[in-house]
Amino acid sequence: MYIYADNAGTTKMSPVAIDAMTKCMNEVFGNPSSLHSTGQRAAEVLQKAREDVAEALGADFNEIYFTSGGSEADNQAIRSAALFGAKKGKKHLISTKIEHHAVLHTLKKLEREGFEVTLLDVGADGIVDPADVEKAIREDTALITIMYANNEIGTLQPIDEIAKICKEKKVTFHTDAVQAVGHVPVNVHAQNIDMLSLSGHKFHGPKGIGVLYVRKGVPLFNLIEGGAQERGRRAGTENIPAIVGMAAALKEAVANMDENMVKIAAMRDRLIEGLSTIEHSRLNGDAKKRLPGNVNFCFEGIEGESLLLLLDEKGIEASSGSACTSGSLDPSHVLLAIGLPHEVAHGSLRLTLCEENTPEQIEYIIKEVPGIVSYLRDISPIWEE
Amino acid sequence: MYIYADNAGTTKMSPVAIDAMTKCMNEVFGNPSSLHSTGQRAAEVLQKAREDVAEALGADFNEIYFTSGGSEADNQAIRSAALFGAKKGKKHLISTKIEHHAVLHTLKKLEREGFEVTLLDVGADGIVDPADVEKAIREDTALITIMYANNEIGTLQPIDEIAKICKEKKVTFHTDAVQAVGHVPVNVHAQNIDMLSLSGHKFHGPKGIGVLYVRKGVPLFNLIEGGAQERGRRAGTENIPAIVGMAAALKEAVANMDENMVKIAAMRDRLIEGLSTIEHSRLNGDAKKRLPGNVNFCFEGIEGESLLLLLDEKGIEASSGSACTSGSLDPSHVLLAIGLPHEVAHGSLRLTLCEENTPEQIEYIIKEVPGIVSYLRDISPIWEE
Amino acid sequence: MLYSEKVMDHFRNPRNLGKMDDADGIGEVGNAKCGDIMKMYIKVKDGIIEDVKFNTFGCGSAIASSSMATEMIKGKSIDDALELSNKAVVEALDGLPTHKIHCSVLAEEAVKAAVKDYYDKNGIAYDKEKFAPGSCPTCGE
Amino acid sequence: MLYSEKVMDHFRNPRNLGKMDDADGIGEVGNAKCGDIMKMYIKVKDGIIEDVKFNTFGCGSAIASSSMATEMIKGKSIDDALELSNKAVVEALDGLPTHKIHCSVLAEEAVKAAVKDYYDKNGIAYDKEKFAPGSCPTCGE
Ligand SMILES: Cc1ncc(COP(=O)(O)O)c(C=O)c1O
Ligand SMILES: Cc1ncc(COP(=O)(O)O)c(C=O)c1O
Ligand code: FES
Ligand code: FES
Repeated sequence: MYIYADNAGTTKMSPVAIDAMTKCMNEVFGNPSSLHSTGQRAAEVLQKAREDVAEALGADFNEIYFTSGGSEADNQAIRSAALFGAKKGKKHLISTKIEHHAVLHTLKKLEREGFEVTLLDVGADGIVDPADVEKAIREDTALITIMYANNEIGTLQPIDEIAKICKEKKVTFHTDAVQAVGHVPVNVHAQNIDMLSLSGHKFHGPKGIGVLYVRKGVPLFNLIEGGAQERGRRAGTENIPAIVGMAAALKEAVANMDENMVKIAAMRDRLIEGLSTIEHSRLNGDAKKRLPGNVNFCFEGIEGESLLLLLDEKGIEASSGSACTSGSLDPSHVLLAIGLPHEVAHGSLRLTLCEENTPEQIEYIIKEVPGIVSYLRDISPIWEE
Repeated sequence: MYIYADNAGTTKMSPVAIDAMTKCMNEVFGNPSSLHSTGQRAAEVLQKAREDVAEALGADFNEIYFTSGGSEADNQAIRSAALFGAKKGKKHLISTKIEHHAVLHTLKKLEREGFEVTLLDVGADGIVDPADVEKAIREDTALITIMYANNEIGTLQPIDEIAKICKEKKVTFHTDAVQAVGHVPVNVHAQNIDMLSLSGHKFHGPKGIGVLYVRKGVPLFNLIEGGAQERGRRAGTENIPAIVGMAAALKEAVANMDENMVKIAAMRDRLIEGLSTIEHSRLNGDAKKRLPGNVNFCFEGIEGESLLLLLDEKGIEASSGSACTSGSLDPSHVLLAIGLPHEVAHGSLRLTLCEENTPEQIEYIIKEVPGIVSYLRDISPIWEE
Repeated sequence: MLYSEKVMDHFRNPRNLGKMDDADGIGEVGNAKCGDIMKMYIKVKDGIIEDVKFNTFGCGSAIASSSMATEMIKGKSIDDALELSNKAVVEALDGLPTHKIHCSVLAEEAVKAAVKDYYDKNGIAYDKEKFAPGSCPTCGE
Repeated sequence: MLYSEKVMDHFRNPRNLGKMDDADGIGEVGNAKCGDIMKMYIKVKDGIIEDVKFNTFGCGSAIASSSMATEMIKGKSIDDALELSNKAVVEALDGLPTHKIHCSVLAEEAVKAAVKDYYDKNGIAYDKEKFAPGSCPTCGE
């Protein structure tokens, strides 16, 4: 059996998205800044995609900035808010310990440039307490950036409450919603979100394309300078095929969201139930306030990579920690933040499901994992029953 | 007749590139940072593309950094060199007046941040004099960035001589080769180029993808922070389909370059000849030291946009100035830099050819342009024979 | 499309295009450096603009704006013509892109300049206020 | 693939896996915080390593490195075993990714630790230099 269960790492593009993109590559190759018909046709297609994306997010089309992905959107949002804050003497930034590296490393760099950064703790459930956010706000707080859903343990953060606090305290609020958009309902206006990042390839859209939503009136600084694309805020010839592919995938994801959420969450819960029978295992992150497709376990006494490789031999594709840090030797900062000791954090397994997965696959996973865990414990010098 | 003659704006993707990309979207969707088979398959494909691109440029594969396009590559190269220069007290940057806005606006921003920028003049032929470059170099010069070929008037800059001067004087040399790569021979090692930017969509590859080549030993600073992709220098899930599509297009362009250059240059020269018969017209940029596909004319007494719109009615798609500034009212900074008065600079026409254009199309253009020019002069209050 | 159908129609088939040898008033506005010049000719009889012609050096929307402006003042009284606002021209054209609004401003100014020239030539007194040069929202000139 | 065929083979089918009850020397290196621990057991007769076993907690290359190291010292003299370098292990495995080199260092150290334990238990004098803890090129520990 072949099971792809690493949908938080990236997703397979949906046929609808591939078709939209291929059609565009063949037929709409113009540069939307060009005056001629081919260029103007591209401009029309771009505008339509912008409107579709805006609608999916509950935004206006002129609040949508296309970027090369979630990382760029995060970088631009945070740098921008920091810079405009600094102009008014506000050099304090608030975030959490469980953010994606696109956020954490940007904050780290700003810290070296003279900003002060408060990284909030999260509870053992992997969720930040809005009261902690409120307490952390100072006169000179320029930005609060807190992710919508965590990429490793899938926990959903109390975005509505945090955004409301930010609105009251008049602090700009950004959320990295890369893992949330297309999977759980998001409405930027209704939820008082000032800035939001998303990435196309997390909901069966193309890679290399993302969105930064910026509420009207919130100033935006350029990360990439050059031509006047994206209303002068993001230079570079517009990647129309990818934008169109992303818009198609997002539309599809939002249309099927209710149905998918129920279906995927049911598989998730069965998987959690099944893996919980393994001794000395624990589910990471709150069992309910998590993404419909996220399952994250730690198995004591084993190390994640060898578990992944053995699962791969069985046709089960999963991850341990987030994909982009798999080159690193450090255990996940997210698992450490929820209080796991280093040695346990090394033994994590993330299975992230989508609507393409089936209950049969879930049963297969539940059947295969225990044997592999027990083999690895057997050969481990630190494991004693 | 339908003629696309705006290949410097963007190109139509080649079937080879579309196929490579579509195949990849369908079959290689993994995240190359993932350990499982799907991820590792993506990592292999990525490595292969990296090697192909490196070979096309005469570079090593680990000198290739994939970016979201030419603008990002320019931004990163220049910011990076400026930043590392500043660490050693070097805060002087040299460039020319005819660079792309991705370069000029980045320099402008650095100027506001305390750097000193020297923008060299070019001759009436649109070419910078290497002697001027040499004279401009100071003890504290951190970077020289000079484009390989100009996007508006197509002039080829004396890159070999400039790079040699930079090497002797130990100043980092970057070239924006977005318009050159795939069209004229480029070999970064042989030509002593320290950093080079290119963009996929200028040689029949996909949009939203580009390359920053950085010679081994030249330090590189991150523009986009986050995951450890691109050896830690450019965060964001790798856009494998676009990378593969670009590599395929580049390989094809390089393989056919000799043949295409001859064919395209012949059409260019015939077009120049034909348009030169129009009175009060002038070719912009050196007639020989220019890209094989670039034709750029000024017609006195008329304004470029109305000319473009009327050409479009005849099926001829061209541009005036560069595509990304077509939203602006200012005449081209490049045409002003080669000494044209404002009113003449407004009347420019850029026709940029590729191997898909035909001699018949060239004759059609030569037949149609004079009538349109003369109509516009007729209705112009400033035109007197 | 960048431009509405109306703009393209007036661009392709400009109304009242040409010079006028026996004009009662001629107005020229804009400058070549900016890339737009409009020249408007009017023929006036009994306070009514009987005929109007224009020449324009400029972009598509400049040509369309001048064409539309001539249509809007032809056969109207001079007072009506002086009421013509750039906004009315934009509306009549079914809109213009933001960075092209200045073209409609030029058209309004060209009409005023032609009327002013007619007043001057005929020694007719007028309220200078009405001819205050409207400033271009794009370049501020 | 991240790993060579050799690495995958030793990972999938580790040689000399297991504990040894009557070991003459036991070495344990690494620490769980780092995510890698190797425990190596040796049986020595007449200066020859007659048998060797290992247990490893760690990544794929850690398991493969320990397996390969046991193969490389089994049946060899203790002096030969002490010559085993992490570089030799890497080469025997047809290479390791750069950030996984530390696993081969651990394997080298595990062998040395087991020999040292054998020497200590048997009151055999040895050159301390030879057992200087090699530092992990990755974490410096
Ligand atoms: C010379 C030059 N540099 C940079 C760019 C920017 O490339 P991109 O639009 O792919 O970011 C372009 C084209 O738009 C160009 O012609
Ligand atoms: C929470 C989160 N933020 C940001 C990113 C970065 O997105 P991208 O890889 O598209 O740049 C990711 C995924 O990699 C993510 O999961
Ligand atoms: S009148 Fe031409 S830009 Fe203002
Ligand atoms: S021993 Fe584990 S990282 Fe160095």
